[in-house]
Parts: sequence; C-alpha cells; structure tokens
Amino acid sequence: MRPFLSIRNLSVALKNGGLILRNVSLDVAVGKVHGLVGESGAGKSMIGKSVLGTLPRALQITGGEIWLDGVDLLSIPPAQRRKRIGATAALIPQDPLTALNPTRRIGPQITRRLVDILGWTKADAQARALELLEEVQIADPARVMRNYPHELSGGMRQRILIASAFAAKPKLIIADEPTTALDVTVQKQILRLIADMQARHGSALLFVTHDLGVVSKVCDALSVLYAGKVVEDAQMRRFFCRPVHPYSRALLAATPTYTNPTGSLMPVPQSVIDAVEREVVQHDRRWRA
Amino acid sequence: MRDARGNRRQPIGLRLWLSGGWLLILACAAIFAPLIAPQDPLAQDLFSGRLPPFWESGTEPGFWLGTDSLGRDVLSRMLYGARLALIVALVAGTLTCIIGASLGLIAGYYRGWPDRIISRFVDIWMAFPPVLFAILLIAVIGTGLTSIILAIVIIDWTRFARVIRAEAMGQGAMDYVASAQVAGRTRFGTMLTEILPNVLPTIVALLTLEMGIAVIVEAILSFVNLSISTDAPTWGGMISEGRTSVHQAWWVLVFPLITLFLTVLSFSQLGEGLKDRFDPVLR
Amino acid sequence: MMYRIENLHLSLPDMTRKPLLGAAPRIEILKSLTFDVPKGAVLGIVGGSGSGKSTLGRVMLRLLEPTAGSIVFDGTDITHTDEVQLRPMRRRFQMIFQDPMSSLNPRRRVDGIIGGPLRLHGLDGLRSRVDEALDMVGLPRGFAHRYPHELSGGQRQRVGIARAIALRPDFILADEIVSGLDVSSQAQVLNLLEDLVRELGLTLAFISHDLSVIRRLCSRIIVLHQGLIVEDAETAELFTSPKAAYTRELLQAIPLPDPDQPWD
Amino acid sequence: MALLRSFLMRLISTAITLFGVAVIVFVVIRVVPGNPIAMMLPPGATDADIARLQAQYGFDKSIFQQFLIWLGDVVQGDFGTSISLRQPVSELVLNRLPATLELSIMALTIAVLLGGAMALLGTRYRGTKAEGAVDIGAGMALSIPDFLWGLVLILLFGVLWPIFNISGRISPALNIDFSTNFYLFEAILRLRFDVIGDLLGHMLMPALALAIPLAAIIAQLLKQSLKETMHLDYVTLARTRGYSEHSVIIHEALPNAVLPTLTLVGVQFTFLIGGTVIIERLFSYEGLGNMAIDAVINRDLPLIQGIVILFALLFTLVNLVVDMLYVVLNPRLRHA
Repeated sequence: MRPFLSIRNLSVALKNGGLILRNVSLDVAVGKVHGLVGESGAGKSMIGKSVLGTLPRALQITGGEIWLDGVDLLSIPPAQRRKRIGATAALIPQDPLTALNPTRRIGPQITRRLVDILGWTKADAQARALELLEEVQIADPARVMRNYPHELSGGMRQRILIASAFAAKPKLIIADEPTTALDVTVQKQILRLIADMQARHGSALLFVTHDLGVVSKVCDALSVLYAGKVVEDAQMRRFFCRPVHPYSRALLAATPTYTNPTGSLMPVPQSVIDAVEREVVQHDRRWRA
Repeated sequence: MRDARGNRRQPIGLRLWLSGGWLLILACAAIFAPLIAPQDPLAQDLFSGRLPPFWESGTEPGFWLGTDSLGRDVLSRMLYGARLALIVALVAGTLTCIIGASLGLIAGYYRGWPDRIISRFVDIWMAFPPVLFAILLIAVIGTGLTSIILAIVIIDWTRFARVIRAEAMGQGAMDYVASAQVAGRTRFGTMLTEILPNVLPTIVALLTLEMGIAVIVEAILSFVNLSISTDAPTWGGMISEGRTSVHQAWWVLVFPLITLFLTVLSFSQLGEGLKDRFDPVLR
Repeated sequence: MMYRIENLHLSLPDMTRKPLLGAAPRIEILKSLTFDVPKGAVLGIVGGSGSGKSTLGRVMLRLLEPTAGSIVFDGTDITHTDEVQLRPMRRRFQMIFQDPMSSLNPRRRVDGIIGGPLRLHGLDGLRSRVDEALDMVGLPRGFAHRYPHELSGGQRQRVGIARAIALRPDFILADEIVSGLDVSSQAQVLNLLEDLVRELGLTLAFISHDLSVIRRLCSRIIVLHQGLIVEDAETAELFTSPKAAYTRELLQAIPLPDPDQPWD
Repeated sequence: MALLRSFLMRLISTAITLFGVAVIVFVVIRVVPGNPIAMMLPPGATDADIARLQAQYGFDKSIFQQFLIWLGDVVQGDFGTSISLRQPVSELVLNRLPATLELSIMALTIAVLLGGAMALLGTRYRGTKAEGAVDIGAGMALSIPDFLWGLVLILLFGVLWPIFNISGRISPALNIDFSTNFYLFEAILRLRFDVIGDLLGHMLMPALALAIPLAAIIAQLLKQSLKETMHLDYVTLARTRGYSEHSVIIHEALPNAVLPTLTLVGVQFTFLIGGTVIIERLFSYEGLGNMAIDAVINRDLPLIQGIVILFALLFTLVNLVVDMLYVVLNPRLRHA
C-alpha cells in the first residue's frame, strides 16, 4: 500500500533546460505532516505546485511520478487530473492579501466551488461554510460571509483560507509558507489552527516553509532541499537532535534564536556550500549519462 | 546562486534597424530634396495631369510616381513634403517633450500645490478634442510653420505631463529617494540625479512617439488646408487631393499615405526599441 | 547621549476619511515616546506590523517631522530644523533600508551609489573611500562597476551598508535590514554589522520584528506596540524577565528550532 | 456615505474644470484675435450691425465684465447665431450631436468587443504564437492613428473592394422622415431593416477607423492586467479547485482585471470622440466634427465656440461617468 501522497523521482526543468527539481522523492501518509525546508530558490514551493498542477508556464515536469491516492497524476489526462486534484487536495497559500478575490464576498468564495465542481446544493454549501468558519474560530460567521476581503484583517483572511481549504474534506493539504506574511503572534494562532484542523480531519499535510522553527512545531518529518535536490530526509525529532547532512547542520547553526545568550551565529560556511554544489553537479552528471 | 544573472547584451532589434533605416532614408530625402527630386514640386502642367506611375501605360518619363490633377510630380512633392514633416517632427516633438516632461516631473515629484495646479491644467486640456483644438488655434493665430509647431506644443504637452507625472510619483515612493535625502541631497538635485535617469527611457519612447504624432497633426492640418500656403508640397495636402480623386488617380493618395504610414510607425517603433536597448535594468 | 527623544508624537491626516470641507481626521502613529540612545549603544526597536517602528526610524532621521515632542541629536535639537540647515548635519546620521531593490537606484553603478553622498559632502579621495567601504563590507572592489540588479540579495544589502558607513557617521539606523534575506546571508550581514559597530565605534539603532535577530546585536531593547513603548529594558533582562504582557506574548510566540520548546 | 462624498468631490472637481474650459475658450476666441467683432460679422455688415454686436457682448466694458456677460450667455445655452449658416448655434449643434454620438458609441462598442476578445485570446494562449500575434497586431494598430486607419479603410473597402460606403451618413433614397436625429436608434425602433443596413454600411468604416487604435489599447492593457491577476494566489487557488483555465480567466481574473482598464478606456473614449472631428471629415459624415471644420474654415466663431464647449461638456461627462462606474464596480472603494 502506497502512502497517500507519494512523489517518485520528480524532476522539473525550465523550458530552456535549467533544472529546478532534481529527482525528488517523498511520501506523506494520511494524518501526517511533512515539512519541506530550504532557502529561497531551493525549489521547495515547486514540489507543491507540481502536485497541484500550478507550475509557472516556463517550467515543465521532465520526469517522475506523483501518486495521489493510488493514481499517478502524471499518467492521466489533464482534465481528469484537474478534477481529481480539485476533489482530493487543497492549497493554503502564502499571502492572505492576494489569495481572496477582491471583487467578491467571502461567502461565495467558499461555497461556489462546492456547488460548481462538487455538485452540492446551495443550502448544503452555505451550511458547510458557516460550520467551517466557526471551526476556524471566526466570531459572527454569518456577517463575515457577507464581507469583502478588504474589510478583514490578514489573520482573519488566513483563517478563511484555511476554512476554505478544508471545505470539501480533502485528504491532502498543501500549505505554501502559510504564515510568512503574518506577525509572530498571529503566526502562532494560525499554526495551531492548521495543526488542529489537520488532526481533526486526518488529512495528509505537506508544509512548505523556510523557517526551521516553524517546522519543529508542526511537522512529523521533513525534507531539506538545496538547489532542487533533497539533501536530507528525516523524522522531525531525529533531525533536530542529530542532523546528518553538513548543509542541514549549517542551516541550523545559522538560524538565530533568542534563547542562545552568547548569540554566536555561524553563517553557512563556504566549504559546505561548495560540498552541496558538488553533490548537485555529480547528480546532474549521473543523470545525464 | 545558480540562476543566470548578469548583463546580457541584447541584440539590436530588427525593429530598431527597420524603423531607424526608414527614418534615415527619409532624412536624406528631405535634406537632398532639391538634388534628387526629378521635377519642380510646384510646376503645374495641365496637359500632363493625372499621369499614372511608371509601370502603367500612358506615362511620361521623369514622372516616376505619376502626377496629380494639376500635373505636379507626385514623387517630387513627396520628397519636398518630407522636409516640412521632419522639421515639424523634430522641433515640435522636442519642444513638447521638454515642456511636458518638466511639468510632469515637477508635479509627480514635488506633489502638493505644484501638482494640484499642473494636474488641473491637464484636466482642463483633456476636455478639448485635440484635433479641433489645433485647428481652432491655427484659425485664430494664422497659418505657417511657427503656428503649426506652436499648436502641436499647446495641444500635446499633456501627453508627457500625464505619463511622466505617474512615473515620477512611482519613483518618488522608492527608498532610494529617501536615501538621497538621508545623504543630504537637495530636493531639486534628487529630482535631476535620481528620478530623471529612471524616467528617461519613458521620456525617450514618448519623444519619438510624439514626433510621429506631430507628423500626423501636420498632415491633418494640411488635409483641411490649414497648414502652410495652399500649394506648398505637404503630405497632408496630397492626401486631401488624393481623397477627392481617389477613383480617378489612386496614386495621388496611395504613395503619400504609405510614406506617412511608414513614418509614423517607424517613429513609434524606434521609441520602443530604444527604450529596450538602453535600459540597463533587465526585466 | 547620541539621541534624546522626549514625548514624541506623530499623527498623519487620514485622507480616506476626509470630510468634504475641513481637515481630515488624524491617525496617531506614534504616541508620546520617550527614550535615549547613549553613545556607543546598540538599541533594538522591536514591534509587530503597524507598531510604528519604521515610522519612528524615519522621524529620528527627520525624513518625517514629528507633530509634537523633541528629538535631540548629540546635543542639537533637530525636532523642527528645516531641511537646508539639516543638510550639513545629515552626514552624521545615516540609514540602511529594508529593501535594497528599492533603496539602491537601479540606474546607478555601485560606485555611484556609494560615492554619490561622499561627493555631496565634499569629501576628497572618492575612489579610495569607495574601495575602503567595499573592503569593509567584504565585497570585492570589482563590484564598484556593477548595477544593483547584477548582485544577490545579501550583496545588495552590503552595498546599502557600505553607502551608510562610507560617510563615517556617528549614528546608523538599520530598518529591518535582514528580513528579506535567507538565513545564511542573514547571519553574514548580522556578523558584519556587529564587527563594523565595534571597529568604527558606531551608535546603532536596529529595527526588527524578530526578537531572535535583535538579541544577537543589541545591548538595550525597546518594544513598540500600537505606537507606544510597552517595554524598555536591558537585553538580558528583557529575555529573562519580560515585564510587559505584550513582550511575554511576543517571546512565547516565537517558534524556536527546537522540538522541546513548550508551545501551547 | 463614503460613496456620496466621493461623487460630490468629483462633481466639484468637474465644475472647476469646466470653468477652466470656459476661460480658455474665451481667451482663445475673444482675446487672442485682433478684432473679434470683425471676425463675428459676415462680410458686408453695416456700422449699425457692429454697434449692435458691441452692445450685446459689452465690448465697451472691461475684459472681465465681458467674460461675465459671455459666461452668463453660455451657461444659459445661448451661443449666439452662426455667421455662415444664419441659425442659432445651439440649434445647429444639437441637431448634429446625435450623428456624432451614434458614431462614437458604435466605435466604442467595436473597440471593446475587438480589444476584449484579443486580450482574452492572448491570455488564454499566453506564451504561444497566438499571444505573439496579439502583441504584434496591437502594437502596430496602436502606433497608427485613426486618421491613417480611415484612409487605409477607404482605399481597401471603398476603392479596391468597394463593399462599403465611404461617404455620408445615409443614402439619400432611404432618407425616411426621421423625427429625431438619432437615425440608427429610430430605425431600430421602427424596425426598418433596410435603413438599419444602410446606416450601418455608412457607419462601419468610420467607426472601425476610430475603433482600431482603442481596441489595440484595450487589448494590451487588459491582457497585461489579466496576466498580472493570473499570478495572484486567489487565481491559483481557483485552479487547484478544479476549475478549467477558461472559467478561471472569465470568472476569477476578469472582474478584477477590468478595473484598471476601465479608467483608461474612459480617457481613451474621449480621445475617440475627439477623433470624430477628422474622421467625419474624411468620410463626409454629417456630424458635429465635420461641422466644426467647416466653421473654422468659414471663421464662424460663434459656431466654433458652441461646438468646442459642447465637446468639452461631453468629455467631462464621460470622465465623470467612468470615475463613478469605477467606484461602483470596486468593492474596495464602495465600502471604504
């Protein structure tokens, strides 16, 4: 039995040739949270985009398999793939300010796809939306349903987006840096909310972030990426106690923490960068041969 | 990082070559018109009226592109017409650019009351139909080269003012402007040394565009017979005459029209091409 | 004392709620702030979005004029000094901006960006000063001929630092200068700034939303919340026994890369 | 409340602009020419005529008082009597306005449909040759003004392949007794399909000439803002929810992307109306613009001034409507 989401040897490249993802493999089981960590340009967001079929037009998948609920998404026709993803997966996006349609009220933004795509009745969708907004702890959900996005705070909008993501009871949630745009105090509430909702619905969660602190709070396992390559794959506790790859160790050492009173910060040493770069080059050479 | 960064030199675009080439040919034609024109552009000959261009039958040698109803040589008139068109384009375009861009820069960067006054004037100007405004001005101040140039400057400075104001406003919100203030640069100095270089590519593109528009306005004015003296060779005047006799002598309309078309197109494409070419910031 | 700030107020008119006639209602952005920055100190200014921390920075550098209160810089009252008189003084207090893409003029090369302010203040030996500034921020001298878009994020931020220190100011304000950087370049820039403060004997105010970053650098920290100072304490004290409820909330909300941190 | 206030602000601003327009027209027509009286009189006028006019316009008074008298007349809709046509200007102008309005609205409709279709096509097939074709087409169409498009259309469809009328507004034979000057509108109401066909046949070429540059602008701008909107997270979200590309563009991206285009279309529509002046001339279409050029050629100052002021009124009205439409369509402003 495969895990709910299983990515095998996924490669993504620019249409003009440059590699963005290099043979990425990872598994996320139902009820588990898998973190994707890396610095900007490491390709961590592209994994989620490959699964959801929202890669930028300049990119294309050049190899590998994406198994979702026992079906390889890359082997079925696009229209069918879109339907499957719509029914089984959902995205919690990064920026709550641009993730809601500014010209439309909140209510329809949650209910419309339930009616259009999944064939619910309007009343059912309406009831479900109210129920969800309550679940994400929004006071007076009936009023919020009639609001426009610009009338709500960033934290509120992120709650609505979480509610909307869980609306159709998806088995897979992909959260792409969902708290990067928020203040730390709001971030904490949102992280807890995502964890709660995930536990309650028992979904598989793929959590993309650059923040190792956030990973340690929400994930069961994680993959560290550098230049589109997974350099370390680990259970969460093991990773923070005994990181294996030098790049992982360097990343941990470079992360500032207020509990460290001497405050010595180790920038990622050039030797480590050189070493991973060599690994990447070797990988490419092997792969081309 | 491993993405391709760095200053790739872009090849000079095809459109830059084509548009630049056409304008160069035109400039030569205008400068050397007295040397290369086969006929006197003003010479009338009622016996050789409406001669067709050289590849058709019934032509006379020396009248390559045919003659109009008064027997004037189309090619020669086009060559001389290029002089007026290019002078108007250069002088009116440049003047409009200097006045409009300065006002736009001041309004967009200084904001406050200079902006309110300039923007109000732009609003008032936008309430006039430009062509009608130009025709009216010429009717009031009289025909002639200076009048044409004056009319173009008066009606079209708002084009620069509007666009440059918006650009300057956008640039003014950038931190490099605050940074210049921190460094102790004066407001005026900041406008000239920080803002202006950033809006210059837009100014250049607008300038060549405006030159094309000036050519058109001149053609429109001579089309309604309000340019310079009535029988002087102008493209607009030829088009006006060609329009009335289009069923009898299509060449009187077609050749000046093609020239005008290519010239206007070249000016606008030249601007876009230059903007791309001389922008160090790759997008 | 480098800066003495007393009772500082700033309010801006809210144009979206301006009535048809009469003045627009004013939004209070800074409400009665009082604090000092001693010479040689590194002061951290921390707060969430909308706390007024960046506005405070811009008022301290007199990019904005305060509505009330006073700002005394090294014994000179600059609260309402006009721009012309302020100009010669500006060399002494400099700023590093949050977003180098916005704060570095895209149409100037690095040497122009660093050298422009030097020329403005009539300093001689432009060439060598620019080179020296580049050396100090650890950029190769050859970068002098590059445009900002040809540099990486960390390198751009170093150019911003070089521009500020080249004038040899007494005081530098750093506004969220590492929030746009990856952790690896973040660590480099922070280490660099720490070294520079020591070497040049700078007084520094460091604005950030991130207490972890602040702790690294600062000797004293003020916490801003909705335009008010809710706490002003020595760094060690602030982290061991935070007094204000907001500071405690802030500290508890920071996710540490440590699975054993209490989090609920 | 916020809505009402912003409408009021716009109205006040429009009033100030119109006052400015009045000042400019007065200066150009009455102050600049050496002897305005001479320009207002037909040849062969007597001294008595001169005296009458001088009294009427208060030429013996100060220039400021003259302006007030003039402004008072204009506000009451009294633009004087046309010199060349010997009829009240207001009557002449209002008789011609419907023809110009019908032409402009027709051109606007063509431009919006054509430009919108190009933008949607370019967005749907972005990154392909289809988008390149839209870009090149729009770029070309944009750099050529309506005057030249008019001439090109005359050559193509009036001479080379004469299927459309390139002169006039209606064939004389079909000039049924219209009770208004909105010929097309009236013909539609009376279901005279032969007349509708004839009117459209006359109107299509000038309307197309006016529409092409605007269509190109709409295509460029709408496509650009559609593409920007397509990168926003909410559009990505809609995609992950199983909506087709088509539905995402039309239902999610379009409502948001129209807003910036709308403001521009307002300004550009006034340019289009301004373009009717020369296009009507080119196609001998009996509208306001054609009359304006005749008036200038005949130095008929009262008529010119009436037409200019009417155009200015029309332009400010269009801008006002567009501004208000923008506020109404944009929830962010509606509920600010």
